[in-house]
Amino acid sequence: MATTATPPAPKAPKTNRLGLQILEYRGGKTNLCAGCGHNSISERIIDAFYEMGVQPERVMKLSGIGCSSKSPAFFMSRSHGFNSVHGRMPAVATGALLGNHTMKAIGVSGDGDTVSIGMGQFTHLLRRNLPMIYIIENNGVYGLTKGQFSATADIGSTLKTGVINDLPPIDVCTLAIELGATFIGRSFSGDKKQLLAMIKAAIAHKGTVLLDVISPCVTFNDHEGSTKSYKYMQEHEEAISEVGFVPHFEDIAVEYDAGSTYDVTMHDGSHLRLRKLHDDYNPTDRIHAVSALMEAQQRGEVLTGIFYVDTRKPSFIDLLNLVDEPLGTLPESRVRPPQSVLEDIMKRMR
Amino acid sequence: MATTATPPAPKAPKTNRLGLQILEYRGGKTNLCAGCGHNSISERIIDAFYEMGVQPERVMKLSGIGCSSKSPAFFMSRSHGFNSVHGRMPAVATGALLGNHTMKAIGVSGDGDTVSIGMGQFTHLLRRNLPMIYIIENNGVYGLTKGQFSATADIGSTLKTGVINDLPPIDVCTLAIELGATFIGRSFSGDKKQLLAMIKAAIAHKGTVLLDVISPCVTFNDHEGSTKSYKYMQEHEEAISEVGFVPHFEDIAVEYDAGSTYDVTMHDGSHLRLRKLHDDYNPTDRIHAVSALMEAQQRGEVLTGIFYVDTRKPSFIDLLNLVDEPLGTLPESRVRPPQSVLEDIMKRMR
Amino acid sequence: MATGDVALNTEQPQAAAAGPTGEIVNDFSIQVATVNGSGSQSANSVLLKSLFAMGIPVSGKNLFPSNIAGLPTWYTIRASKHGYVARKKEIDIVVAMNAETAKDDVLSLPAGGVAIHEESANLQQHRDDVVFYPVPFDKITAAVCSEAKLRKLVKNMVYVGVVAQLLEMDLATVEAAVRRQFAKKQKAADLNWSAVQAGYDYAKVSLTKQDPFRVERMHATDDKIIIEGNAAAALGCMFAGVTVVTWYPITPSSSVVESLIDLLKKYRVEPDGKATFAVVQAEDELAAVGMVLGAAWTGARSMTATSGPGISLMSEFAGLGYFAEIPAVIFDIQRVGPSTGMPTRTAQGDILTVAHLSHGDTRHVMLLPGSVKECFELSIEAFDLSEQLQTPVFVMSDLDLGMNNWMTEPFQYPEKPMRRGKVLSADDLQRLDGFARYQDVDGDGIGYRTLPGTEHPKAAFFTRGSGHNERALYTERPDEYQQQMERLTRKYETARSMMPAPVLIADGTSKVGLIAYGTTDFAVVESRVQMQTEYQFETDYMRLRAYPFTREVHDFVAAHDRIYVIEQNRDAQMLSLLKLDLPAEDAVKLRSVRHFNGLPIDARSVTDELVMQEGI
Amino acid sequence: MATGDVALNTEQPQAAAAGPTGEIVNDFSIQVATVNGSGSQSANSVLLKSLFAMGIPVSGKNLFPSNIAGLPTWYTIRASKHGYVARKKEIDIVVAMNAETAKDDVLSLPAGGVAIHEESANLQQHRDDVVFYPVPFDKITAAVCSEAKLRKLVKNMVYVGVVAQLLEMDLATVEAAVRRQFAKKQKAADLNWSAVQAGYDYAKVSLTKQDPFRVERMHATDDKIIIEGNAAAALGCMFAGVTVVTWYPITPSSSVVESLIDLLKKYRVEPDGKATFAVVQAEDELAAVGMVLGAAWTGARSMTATSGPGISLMSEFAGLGYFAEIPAVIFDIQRVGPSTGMPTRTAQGDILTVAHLSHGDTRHVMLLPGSVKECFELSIEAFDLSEQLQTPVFVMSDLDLGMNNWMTEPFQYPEKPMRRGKVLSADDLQRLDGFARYQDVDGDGIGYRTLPGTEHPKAAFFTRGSGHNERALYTERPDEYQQQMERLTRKYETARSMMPAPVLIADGTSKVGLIAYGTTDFAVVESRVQMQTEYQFETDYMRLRAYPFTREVHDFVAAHDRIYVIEQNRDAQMLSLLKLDLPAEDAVKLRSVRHFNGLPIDARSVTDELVMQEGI
Ligand SMILES: Cc1ncc(C[n+]2csc(CCOP(=O)(O)OP(=O)(O)O)c2C)c(N)n1
Ligand SMILES: Cc1ncc(C[n+]2csc(CCOP(=O)(O)OP(=O)(O)O)c2C)c(N)n1
Ligand code: SF4
Ligand code: SF4
Ligand SMILES: [Mg+2]
Ligand SMILES: [Mg+2]
Repeated sequence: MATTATPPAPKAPKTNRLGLQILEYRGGKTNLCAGCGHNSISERIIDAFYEMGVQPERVMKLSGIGCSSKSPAFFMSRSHGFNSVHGRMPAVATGALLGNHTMKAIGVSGDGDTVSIGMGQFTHLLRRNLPMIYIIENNGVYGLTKGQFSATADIGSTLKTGVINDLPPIDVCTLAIELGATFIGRSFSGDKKQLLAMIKAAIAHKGTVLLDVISPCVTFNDHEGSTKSYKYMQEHEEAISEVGFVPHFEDIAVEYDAGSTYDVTMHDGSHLRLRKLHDDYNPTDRIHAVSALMEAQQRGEVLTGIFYVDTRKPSFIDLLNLVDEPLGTLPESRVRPPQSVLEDIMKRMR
Repeated sequence: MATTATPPAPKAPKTNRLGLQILEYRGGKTNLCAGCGHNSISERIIDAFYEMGVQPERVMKLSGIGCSSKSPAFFMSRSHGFNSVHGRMPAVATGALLGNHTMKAIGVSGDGDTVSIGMGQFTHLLRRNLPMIYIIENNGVYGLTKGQFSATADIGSTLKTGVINDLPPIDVCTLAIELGATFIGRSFSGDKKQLLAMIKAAIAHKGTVLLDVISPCVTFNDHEGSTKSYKYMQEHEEAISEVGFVPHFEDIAVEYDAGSTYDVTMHDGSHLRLRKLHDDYNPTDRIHAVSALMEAQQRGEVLTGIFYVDTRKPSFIDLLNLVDEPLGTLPESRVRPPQSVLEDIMKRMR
Repeated sequence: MATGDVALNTEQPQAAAAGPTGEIVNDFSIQVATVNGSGSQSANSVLLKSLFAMGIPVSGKNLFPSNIAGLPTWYTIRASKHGYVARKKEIDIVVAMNAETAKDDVLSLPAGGVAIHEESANLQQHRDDVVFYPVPFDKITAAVCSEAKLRKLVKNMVYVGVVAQLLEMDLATVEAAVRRQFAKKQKAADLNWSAVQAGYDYAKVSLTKQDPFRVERMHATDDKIIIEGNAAAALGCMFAGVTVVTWYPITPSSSVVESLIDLLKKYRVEPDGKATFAVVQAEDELAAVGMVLGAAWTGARSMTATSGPGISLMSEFAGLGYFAEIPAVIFDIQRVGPSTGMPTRTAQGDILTVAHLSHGDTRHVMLLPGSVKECFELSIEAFDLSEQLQTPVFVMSDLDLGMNNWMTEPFQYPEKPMRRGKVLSADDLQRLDGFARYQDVDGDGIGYRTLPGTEHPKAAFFTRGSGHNERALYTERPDEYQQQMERLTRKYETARSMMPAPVLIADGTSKVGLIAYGTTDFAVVESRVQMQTEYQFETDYMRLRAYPFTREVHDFVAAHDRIYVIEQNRDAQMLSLLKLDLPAEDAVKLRSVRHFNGLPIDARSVTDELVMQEGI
Repeated sequence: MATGDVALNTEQPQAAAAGPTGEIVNDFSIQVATVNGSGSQSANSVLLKSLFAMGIPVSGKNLFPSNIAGLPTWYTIRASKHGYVARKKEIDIVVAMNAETAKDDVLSLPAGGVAIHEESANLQQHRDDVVFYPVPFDKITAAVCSEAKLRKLVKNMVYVGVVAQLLEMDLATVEAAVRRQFAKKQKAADLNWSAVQAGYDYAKVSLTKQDPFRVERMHATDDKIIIEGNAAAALGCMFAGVTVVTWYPITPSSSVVESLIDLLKKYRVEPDGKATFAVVQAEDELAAVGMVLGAAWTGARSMTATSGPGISLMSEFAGLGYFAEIPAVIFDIQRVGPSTGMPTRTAQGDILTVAHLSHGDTRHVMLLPGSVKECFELSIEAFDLSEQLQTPVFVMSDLDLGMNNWMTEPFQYPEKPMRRGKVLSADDLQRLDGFARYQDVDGDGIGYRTLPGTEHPKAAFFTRGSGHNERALYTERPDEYQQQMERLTRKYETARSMMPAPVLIADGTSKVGLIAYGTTDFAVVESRVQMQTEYQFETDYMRLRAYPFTREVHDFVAAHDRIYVIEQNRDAQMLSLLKLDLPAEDAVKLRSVRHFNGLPIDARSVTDELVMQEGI
């Protein structure tokens, strides 16, 4: 993929704060279905990293297996990518960050990849608050294997074949809040503005960012009776907050009403501005956030927005207290103790 | 194990409603450490099945791997037992119940077996509301491998070696309520009365019963600094409700105050009587139950009691609408369609 | 997607069976190149079924990408009056409907080949030694189909018409095939039929036949049916009396369970609406196989179907099944590995891994279906063997067999009743006054088991994957452990004696013997004739159907000087198992013919390799 | 627990090395039978270290149950002036501290054996051909230890005293060992030492020496150390410069990581308190190995340690590592399978599974440490090879080597610097103007990789387990896939040429060659002498150190008429790999000697088997 992106160069090339054009953030040509929600998400990821001015070489892309998991090949070809095995991206991402904790990591997975086969590793990643952006491209089905229900499918949702799902959906946001992730939100592939703001904020966060993005599968789950279709989302999306983001390198003197808006200062000095749309909204209270999500589900709403943010909790990397440089490339002098150490140890074993 | 239980027969043999003595419910001699919480739990299981008058041959015992998972060998030798592989008991139990849904299934697992390696299968078992009793003998460590922390260890809890746990514990009760189990409670191996009542009620329930039983590991996690020690539990256990149980075959005319007590009628006609000890207690409201648990955790309390009961939700077996007899032993006449069917199919393929 | 990965047939074009002069009747292959998701399946199926209905032996192969829409796809139809059904290396007629691959498709033709293509794309520039039939597909389609969004689909039927006319197919037969394809949808049937006619008429009027290929009615398929291997396996499972089915979707195994679900819903629901089966879509393969073992432990005939990655995930449980001695039927519809590999390409690459799946001294039983008929028969056999041997049985099919259409004579209803193995009832226990689960009472290494729920105080035993003695009690005693392990070896020898015998296709006087299994058979059958006719070289041939190998296999090898083991993997995996099993003096004779590029093996590749190694 | 599983030595008692008449100096084995959790480790360690300090070659084996407390445990100490360290089949002296097994322990003694036991238990009834030394352990203990709850522990030191006196050990040396054992706890040291003295005095006063066994100072251990294999491996990993360590606890591998953690905390934390390493206790083995691959992908030297069940769970990722070509070091400290098997017993049973771990055509590299020294050296080698070959490397140790104490000369500091393999820097990329990840530039099958974070616009490539071409682009092209698979075979041949050579212990003129590996070596070394001295039968011997096999292995087999492959598993697993690798005419020569009851293999078993098969 790395070398095949060749979109026409614009006349007066617009560039970001690094002087890079957006095409430097593009990926290989997608081979997902036309109209697949996953493609829109890839677009937003490209926009977000471009607008935040992140050096592509400083980013690692990770995924499991599925249509969604293929998408890292379709954005940011200048970033190293790792399309691993089904459901096991969390482990690979954890290892990659241990090997090089100085990089930004973004993982893209699917509802099957994460919530079916991947549930075990996913829950432990959340618990560790591993510093990465974890996006679930959630379409309620296994797209790549032709549309069977996944564990996020809603009760009563139907397949084209008429089969009806009778098991309750697993809400990854509630789960993430409870298990220890520190930046949790839900969006919709069709909601450009909200999704872009959320990903930009995610880039500024240090800790596990879990974004559950409803991303319709136009081929297998976009029909009447599906609860993950474009139509259903247009009818049932309910934003709990309006997400505004002011990057640290921009003038943050933007007006906002402290009464109705939470202003969260991110690690890099950027500001996340969350304007209440529900009075029972409080993104700093875990218990509150969980109740809000569970109630919305009972009401049959698909709540979107950022549900919970905690910028103080140490990440897994913080807990390990590692040297500043990437472990993977430390010189021999720093990882192989001198001969004297071995001799000393041997002596004490006599 | 099946044939080694030979305790002395009492003088005037007491028997249950089936005319069986309690020794018919005993198992092989335990080889767990003296004082291990798991042994007390085995005792309560024996008492409960004896007092409920369940035919031992009608019970299946399942487990994974661990000290806790060994315990099915130490109770009810007259029941078939399956000590499977580490963390995978849920799958084996699911299959066993599909093969014979007419039996009672009790699974015994550990915090490592369920919450570390077993998390994936565990969450999906809960989601399916598989009709079985699932007991987690929770000691916060891997006993059998000499006491490493498991994923239920509390932040700040220390090992004898001085190592301090810095990752948040996973609360299996909150998880179980959210994911779809229908009978969720927590107890303590040292609390005979409460635990016995809970297991008896569990036997009467149809659906997933998740009992998180704090069960101290006297060898590796019962010291100062441990949050799963006998001492710690005595100091921090906080019962949210008093659990009373009146089996269907006993006179239920027992008095109770409807204002302060929830009376739940179980599938078999038994009655579960839950007396409020916290005013914010409501075992019929999921959202409420989850908040109560999260708040107690914030207060540093170990909440015990039955947190949530739902007797109406169909179990996984109900959803499958199986014939009444066990699938595993259906006669050939009912599982191999007649020749005419094959010929018919072949014809339509011409 | 890089253009790097779109051309399919990258092998050297070779001369067609006959030169461009003189007719070639009922002996050619057509390759339709389209875009995945363009809905060409029905059109191709109509072509295939029409030829079949004309009594001509046919086989169809769908070569599709591992994505849902947009990538190139090829469908190959082979007509062979000789009845050959293997992939034909040479493509005689290309229907180039995919602009992206059109050039490569045309280049892949042998001299004298035929290219049917969209008029506008001028492919003539690339070859001067093939026959071109330009067709204005879009124009024709637009004319017959007013609804724009349907045109993409209908367009495919136009090439059906063109091909039908050029090959002189019987139009009535084609119409019947179309109407059958859209049986329940009258309107669709009419629309598609008109598209076929339009294509037919255009060809009749505007194209002048310049190629030698045509068809003639035969009667070689009269009482045959067409079915996919996975559908056949599903039928087998239903008639085997399966009761618990678990799965986690994975290409190319999904259709085993999907077909089975349809069958069970139709034929295994009782008058009161209740099911005599349970199907569970598990959360992953570890869970799927764990459920199978749990169900089998209670006596249920249970199964799962998967492919390579799933097999790897089942390793730990496979060892439990072997050591705790629990039945299980596991279908491995093999695809190209290692790792994710090429999920929509075929291979026989899991043989060695499955034979020893799991750590420790673990050994498994494998069945090797070599036709759709055997997908049906060996599925039934698998359940009987698994319960009789009290061990997991793996049915090793592959994508080529499982997901493609094959001709076959209709399947026979099982004569034998279900063989459930050694299970003790409450009465037995009363009579015997108890039992020892792992005692070798009969000397065949197979103990007696009881099922949970057996109403007898001595029925229960404790099942575990840890060390156990005859009485199923936990043990760490060296002697007890070793005794059990030796019994398991004995049991494995019993399995050997119960395995379905190999098929001795030819045992003449030749010093050279061929050994193959599964889908490799189709190519070998044809290659042997090529060896005869082109090189006057006689070969004997045995097709394996199971592992461990039966005595017949040893005898066959013993009876020849040189044995070629032909298979579809890189590491000569079945040859390896033979090498381990045969007496050394026979192992010396083994030679390897391997094909491992993801395409089904073809006769020519086998022949060329044999000729090379034999130095003919 | 049934009494069925308590006796350990269930083999036929055999006559001791010498009859009861005449002294036997520095050549005997002591077996201490206790109850798990009774804290006898320190006592046994004191005995072992004392003999060692007296310059006598010793080895100690802990045979413990798979539970934490209550089940029988045996600790065997062998003193051998000849320096033999294998398990000795015959036990000469039993210290029967476990009432439950006392009878069986005594019965397992050969005629002329010695039994030291609790006075009250009258074991004399069971044998009249062994020497009994009854000791009132409880009385003696009570006398020296006022604190009741400490007595269980202290009691063990009493038998140390008794044994020391009976064997005429140097008391000062014993005291030094005791004080060293309790170095940081003065009070404990004094208490335990007084217990030793009490036992010693009792024996001196009340027991009359009737057996031939005693010790004499030697100097065979002068500059040696004692260490467990897992601790040695941990040392190797630290000096290999490991930076990322992941694990999921499992016996007998846990102590590799536990020792490593101690080392890293001590030697790999920089002045500012920051760590140059990360250790993660993963949620399971799938995660552990996944983390290792992720870390190695970024250039980290990463590893995990596990045993059989964990190996099975790592299957899928192992295939990814092979096909995507990512380094990884995986320790398999083997235990008895199949399935959970006997977790605290030793075996070499994962060889065949690991060699082909994962589905599809997957092949792995294995290193086979045959001593604690090699646990150290080959651990370092493993990281170098894994990064140079860009593939997972498995270090195949076992419980016997990993968890027991072994004498060894001190370890040497690695002379060679770390060999990190083919990694391109930003400068390289500038110079080359890009690269193709999977191109075989050097003809050795190994491509060049870049690490994430390399600051160059052409540094990035896409890593995947699905079909890919030279440029790491996704492909389903038959030719590109086959090309990559053939390159991987080429790489495997390169690996063969880089593997540590086997050790040719003896290559005389004998027609019979022995091949062994790992802990089997200790028994073979001793057996060869038994063959010489008892049967005047000469054998040549080669010890394997790696798979794939190097040329030397082929040469050794070629140079002999008969080759006995001696190993600790049921299915002759290494022999199988040899059979697959050797030219057929050499494969014919292979014969098998197997030992698989969970106890470490002993020389006598090997000798008996050789004698039988050679028909001597
Ligand atoms: C171990 C394993 N099992 C099964 C598969 C087959 N498989 C590929 S993708 C997939 C599910 C993908 O669903 P999801 O993660 O929701 O991604 P989507 O295609 O819907 O975007 C499955 C089951 C596999 N590749 N590996
Ligand atoms: C696949 C696998 N990995 C690791 C082990 C080793 N192991 C046995 S029990 C256990 C943990 C047990 O902890 P828990 O479930 O809490 O039970 P406990 O002993 O504490 O009661 C582990 C890691 C194993 N048996 N199998
Ligand atoms: S199948 Fe569904 S999920 Fe996959 S690419 Fe197409 S639309 Fe997207
Ligand atoms: S080690 Fe801990 S958990 Fe295991 S038996 Fe002993 S006390 Fe119980
Ligand atoms: Mg999906
Ligand atoms: Mg535990």
